Amino acid sequence: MIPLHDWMPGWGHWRLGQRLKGTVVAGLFALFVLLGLWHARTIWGSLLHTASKLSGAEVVYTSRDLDFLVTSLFVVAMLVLIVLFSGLSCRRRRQAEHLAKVPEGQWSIVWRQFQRNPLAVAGVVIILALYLVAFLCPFIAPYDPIDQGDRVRERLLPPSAQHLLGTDRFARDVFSRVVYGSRISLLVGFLSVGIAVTIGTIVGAMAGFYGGWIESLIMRFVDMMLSFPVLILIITVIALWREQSIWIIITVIGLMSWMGVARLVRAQFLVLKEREFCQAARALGAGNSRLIFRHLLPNSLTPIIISATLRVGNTILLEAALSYLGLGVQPPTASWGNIVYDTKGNLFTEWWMPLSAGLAIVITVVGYNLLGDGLRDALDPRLRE
Amino acid sequence: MPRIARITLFIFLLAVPSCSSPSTSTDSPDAPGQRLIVKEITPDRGRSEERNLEYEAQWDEFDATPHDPGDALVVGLIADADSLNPLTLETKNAHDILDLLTLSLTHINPDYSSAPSLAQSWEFSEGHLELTFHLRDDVYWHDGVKTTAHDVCFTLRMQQAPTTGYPNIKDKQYIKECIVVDDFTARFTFDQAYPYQLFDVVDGHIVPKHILEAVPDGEMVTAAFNRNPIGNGPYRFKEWKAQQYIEITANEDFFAGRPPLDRILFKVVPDQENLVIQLRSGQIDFMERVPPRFYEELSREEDLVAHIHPSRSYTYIGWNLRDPRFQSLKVRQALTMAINRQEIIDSLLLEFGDISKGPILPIIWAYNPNLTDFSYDPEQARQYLAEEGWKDTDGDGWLDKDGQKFSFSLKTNKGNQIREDITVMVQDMLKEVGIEVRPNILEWTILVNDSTKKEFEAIMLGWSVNLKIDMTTLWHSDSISDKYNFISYSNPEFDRLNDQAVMERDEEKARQMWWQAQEMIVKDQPYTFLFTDKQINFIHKRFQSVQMETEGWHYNLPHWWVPQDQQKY
Amino acid sequence: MNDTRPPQLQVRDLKTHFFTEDGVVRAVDGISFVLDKGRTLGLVGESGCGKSVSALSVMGLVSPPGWIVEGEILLDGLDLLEVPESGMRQVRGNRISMIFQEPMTSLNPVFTIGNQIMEAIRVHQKVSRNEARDRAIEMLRKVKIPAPETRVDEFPHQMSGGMRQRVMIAMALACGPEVLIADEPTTALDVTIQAQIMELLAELQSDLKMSILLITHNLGLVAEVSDHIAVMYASKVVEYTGTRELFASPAHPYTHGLLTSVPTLGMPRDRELNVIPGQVPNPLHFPSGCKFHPRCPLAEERCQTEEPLLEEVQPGHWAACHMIEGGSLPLSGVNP
Amino acid sequence: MHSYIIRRLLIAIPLLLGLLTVNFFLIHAAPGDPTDIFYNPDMDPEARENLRRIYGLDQPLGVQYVRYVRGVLLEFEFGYSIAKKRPVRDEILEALPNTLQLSALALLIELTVGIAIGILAAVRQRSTFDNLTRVTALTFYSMPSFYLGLVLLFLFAGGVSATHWLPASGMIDIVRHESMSGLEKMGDRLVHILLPALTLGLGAAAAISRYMRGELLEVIRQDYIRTAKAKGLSEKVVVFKHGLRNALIPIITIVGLSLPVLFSGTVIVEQVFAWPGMGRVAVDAAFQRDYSMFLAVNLIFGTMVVMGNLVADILYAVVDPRVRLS
Repeated sequence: MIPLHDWMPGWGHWRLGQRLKGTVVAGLFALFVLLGLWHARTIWGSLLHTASKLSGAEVVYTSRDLDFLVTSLFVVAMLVLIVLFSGLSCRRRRQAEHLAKVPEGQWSIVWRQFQRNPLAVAGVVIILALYLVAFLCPFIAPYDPIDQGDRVRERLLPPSAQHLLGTDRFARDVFSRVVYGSRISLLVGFLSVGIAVTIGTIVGAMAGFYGGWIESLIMRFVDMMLSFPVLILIITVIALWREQSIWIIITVIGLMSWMGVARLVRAQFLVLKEREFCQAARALGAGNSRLIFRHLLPNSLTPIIISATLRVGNTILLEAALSYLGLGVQPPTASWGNIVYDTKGNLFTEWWMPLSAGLAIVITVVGYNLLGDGLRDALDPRLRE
Repeated sequence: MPRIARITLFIFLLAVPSCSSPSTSTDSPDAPGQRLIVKEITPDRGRSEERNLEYEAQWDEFDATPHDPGDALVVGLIADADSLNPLTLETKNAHDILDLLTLSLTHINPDYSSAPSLAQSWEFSEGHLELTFHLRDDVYWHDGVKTTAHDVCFTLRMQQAPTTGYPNIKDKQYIKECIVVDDFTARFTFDQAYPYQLFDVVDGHIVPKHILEAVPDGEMVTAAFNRNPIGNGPYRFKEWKAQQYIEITANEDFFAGRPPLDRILFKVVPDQENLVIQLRSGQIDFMERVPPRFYEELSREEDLVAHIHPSRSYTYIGWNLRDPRFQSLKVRQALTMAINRQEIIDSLLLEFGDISKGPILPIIWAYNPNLTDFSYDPEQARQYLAEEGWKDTDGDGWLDKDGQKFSFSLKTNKGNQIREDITVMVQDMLKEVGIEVRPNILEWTILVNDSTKKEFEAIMLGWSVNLKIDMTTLWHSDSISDKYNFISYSNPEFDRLNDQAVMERDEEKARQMWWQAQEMIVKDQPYTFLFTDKQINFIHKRFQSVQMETEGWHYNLPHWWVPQDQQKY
Repeated sequence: MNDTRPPQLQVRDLKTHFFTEDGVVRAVDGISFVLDKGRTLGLVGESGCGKSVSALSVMGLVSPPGWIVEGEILLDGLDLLEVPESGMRQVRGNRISMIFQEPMTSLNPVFTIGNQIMEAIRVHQKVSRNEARDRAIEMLRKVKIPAPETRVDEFPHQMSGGMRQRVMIAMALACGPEVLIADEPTTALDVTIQAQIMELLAELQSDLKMSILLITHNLGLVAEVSDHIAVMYASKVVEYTGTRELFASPAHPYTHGLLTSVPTLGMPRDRELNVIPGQVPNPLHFPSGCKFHPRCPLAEERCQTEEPLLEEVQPGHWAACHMIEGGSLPLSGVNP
Repeated sequence: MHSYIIRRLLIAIPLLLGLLTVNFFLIHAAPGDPTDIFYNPDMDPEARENLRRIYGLDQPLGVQYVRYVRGVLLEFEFGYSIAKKRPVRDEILEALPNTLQLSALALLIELTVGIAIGILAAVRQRSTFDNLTRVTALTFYSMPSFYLGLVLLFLFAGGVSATHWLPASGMIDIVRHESMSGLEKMGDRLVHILLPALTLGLGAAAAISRYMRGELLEVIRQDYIRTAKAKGLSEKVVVFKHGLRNALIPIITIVGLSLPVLFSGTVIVEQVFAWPGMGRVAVDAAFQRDYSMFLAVNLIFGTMVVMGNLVADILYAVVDPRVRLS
């Protein structure tokens, strides 16, 4: 039975003396409540709209409507989740107190290390904020990013209350575009790194585990791929193949940047293979797959995570670079890269457009790097002082 | 200008087409300290074979009067030239530079009539099957060798040889042969008389026989001459640093006298913004085809003078007539009516352009002023589409017909900001009537590939209208198998008319036929004709007697000069 | 060994604390000892009891967050804690030098050993490269490295552990210091080498007339070479006296425990080794009173409250324990 | 030592062959035909065939491949550039030195600035300077090079005001360079290369400084540093003689590995500042589907990277005796 005050986000934690946690939870909750109130009518509207659509009424239901629905549901869901979380975590906490003191696990140590580093925390905050923005785009952006206003009278307006960052030459609200741009940039960063890490891990694992000619073959190939300047390789592939959907770009970037991870994983495996616990597992007759998945991979996770985080930043930069060459995400979709590309012509007059998008990129990448560094310092005992 | 040069120009170099603002006032070209010069349309006399002595007088007069020599002109180019060999070059930049290096038989006046250049005079024989040129005897190649009729005939031979890969080989197809009468007389013969015989002959630059005859058959494309040419024009080639600059210097012993400017440097800067920066800060003196969005910015610069003139090109969206959806006339008309062309011009060309109604531009003699126009009318468009069975039955905001959503990809080439912008605007406009447009911006080679294979639904390109009026390549059903009629437009009636018109030598009769032809095409709307733009050029104010023409910004460059006290370099 | 010599190095009530994020670590908490000229003092104790920190404090090499909070370190009467950093540099490697536990990692891998020894010489003495080089070779010969002329140009990784430790010694003695601090000099080496190194040290001591502060956890070792022994437990010296005296009649229960936990020859087979129960206390929160009381077989309430002081229980024999009457422990008789 | 170098060289060869093969087939797998760039309706099919013959496109792929490899390896012959209408070799030989200049200076900036800041940050660990530099470094490190380029262009090359302190493009004052004295010429070169080199170098410098700081902090914790202190060496000597030398060892490898990044950077920077180098050749080649040119560019870049790493390995062996003799 969980007492009522535990269900109150933050309050429970406060009473248990988890001040920071409590404040954060409460803050988040407040944020979503405010959002909910601010957009109450939108949420309600989109729910009604959907309902009527489902009931087969003759109404126009566009993908944007869907976007709104999803976001509305997201907000509601978050409210519920936060309440549940605070309740349950409080209970776990209480139970833990009754039980005998258990030695804290590796991750909680890491977390303490991590908290000690303000920069790292800043990184986390930035990244979380960004993902929040990305999820809440329709509620944060005042306009549809591809919706063009009066192209003659409303083009290239200076910043104002209506248009925080003014409008571009299609009379589109630049602020909205920057907000929606976060989706693309984060998507690109996340997915292509995902691809890279997956491939890299598999290849690296094979090389490191089997060794012998397989290894030398793979590693030579990796060396070779590494000696191509990635950007040049990518522009070729993209320039040579006709389609340029965001998915292609993500895939290509992913396919071109797995080598680093492969090296890393191989190195890890080589070390770990010789460790006692592996020898032991072998001695106990563990099969290869078991050895790899139960012993080697989990133990190589740390460096993989770190490099992945640091990689996301570079990937976002890569996408930006491609956009600068006009090979990035195609118009009218907004990505930070192509906003800069699109508005660099306004550099002399409406400088704030390229500036804002550029800053968005910088901040994001900084965020990821801070996070990565923080993780490394926390996870890598060598660097602890 | 060779057609291909125009077209490649349009696709490669026209990062942004430019245009002239009617709103800005125009005073007389000679007013001192005047910052804006707008060229109005000069009537096109390209078809006629008479000489225009007015222009010739101007030239002679200039050559007679002395001007301060010295100083240099730095021209900013967005892309490097490809070759300075008249037989192989394909980019407009290369062509412009070559005009200064090498002479043609004649040079083109602003009204497209021919004026003496390498040839002092020319005349047709009875029956109009022979055309004889009398060459100057004081023209030297820059290596000192005299230019003679042998060079002239050699040039034609090379142009006609398929293995040379001369881009405008078709312009030479009706010319039978070239006979060297004597060192300074060349005679061209024809199988039949037709309009533009003169044009076909004089088109292209003369090449030095004594150098190029050494090049083995088929190796012309890669001949060393491509990158260090020897000409016979007012300027001589000095240096070409790839991706950096091309330098040409005044030809001291040019027959018409040494041109005033010592040196002309073509500086390659592949970035639009960078070019503008350099123009503002005086790192370059001249920039052609300035994107309209920079016009206001630059017109504020005290040191710059804007030259604006109409272009010979128009931009359009072509509908693939093999696609059942676009086979319906009503749909095509609806599409045109759903696109607000005036708004495109107002917001992208900033009024530096006009709606183009048909395939022939106002500056051309055959232009039909009273064509029916499908002006912006989304209501009408929706109705037409509905009549053709396109309705939004599933209420997703998009039109559909037997379960098929009306959605097509609009392909255009990369590197042309305005066109990329148009796709974005058209997408938004057609959304209004419930049609989804998927912009697809492709590399030039890939786009060309698709169009040739007719793998597209809608395509946006621009044509630069040739001096010769001949609609065969674009509209004739025979050309469907060929490359340029990729929309597969076929109209037997039109074909017949076109074939007659091409061969009709009587200007009045021809005009009537072309008027009809235009009406047919406009009625069919195989294209949605978007606009014809005007070209903005900015040049530093120290340069005098600058006159820029549709035919080329460098029309009278050999005359440009800078007063001693203002000379910079 | 009752003849007394003037003190070479005196440490009085030295306190070195580390101010970490988790709290103050009192690594050295008021220790005192005297090292006489030409003699050897053994500083014994379990690892983590503050031996090394004491040594580093003497060298003035305690680095933040560690600080020497109080005490005196007198070198021939000169209080090193008063000497400014620049002055300390004159002392280090010149009047006091130190050799470390890890010969493997204590030499810079990217310089030849000759280079590193010469460096030590030339910091303190104005000599040409060549003289320095000759001195280096000479030192190498002193520490019995074969073919020193060639060895001098080799890199550390080309040498065995024992050799490297000899190089370390050569480096430390290059300027003929008055005091040599040897911090676990042989722990990392295998037994035969250990003996050689200790012999070497003894020899060099006699002909260089230097005093040695030998820091180790190995009672056997000190028994052989040192004249006096200070036993450290939990950041404090708990017993201090002459070597023979200590082994004969250990005053402090901890010392007693240590001795009896070491097997000795001729010890009856049936007698089992006694093991000190419990483990070394965490320096972050030491037990109250006598820090040894949780592990002490004789502990009373008094031991839990008040901390015993180091008192002279016999002439020349100091110990810190409440339970000592008449200089010996109630549990004497089980002397080894 | 020699055997070591030779061994590394031998490894490099199959690597380069691999490069060659991979991008040869990569390009030919792409849709479209390089002669499309000549696309025009008037063009005689015979002429087109002639072109295809000149560029060997009429041959089956295998034959093309063998020919190509032989050409490259035996007489450094990359065939003709379709778009540039000249032998690829000429184009490369013209562009390569420029890129090398640019990268070299960028590398110089990267190392000097990066290492200097790294050291300062490390010795003043946790000082305001340290935190400040760390954040700045991170910002530069996280900035798209074209963005930095545009900003610099805007600030110094005539964007803000009509007056410009530094030239916006190119590598020499094309009008005046002839009338310049040798010294002036050098100065001219310098002002032209400054902005692009900075754009290229600063980002990398940021990265290096981050590594340098880490490595130095790592080294300072080592036993031999304690030994050095025990000798009575001054803090300076300890850090700069004993610390630096060791900390630099891993930096060498890092720089070697960062070469591809550097070259990728040239693509963008050369575009922004119109620097006539390989980067621009690469972009053009890719866009114009200039097969032979593209192959050459990729191969050259690949080779430079491989060679760069080779040099790095050798340097590594030079500064670290442990490697040298194993």
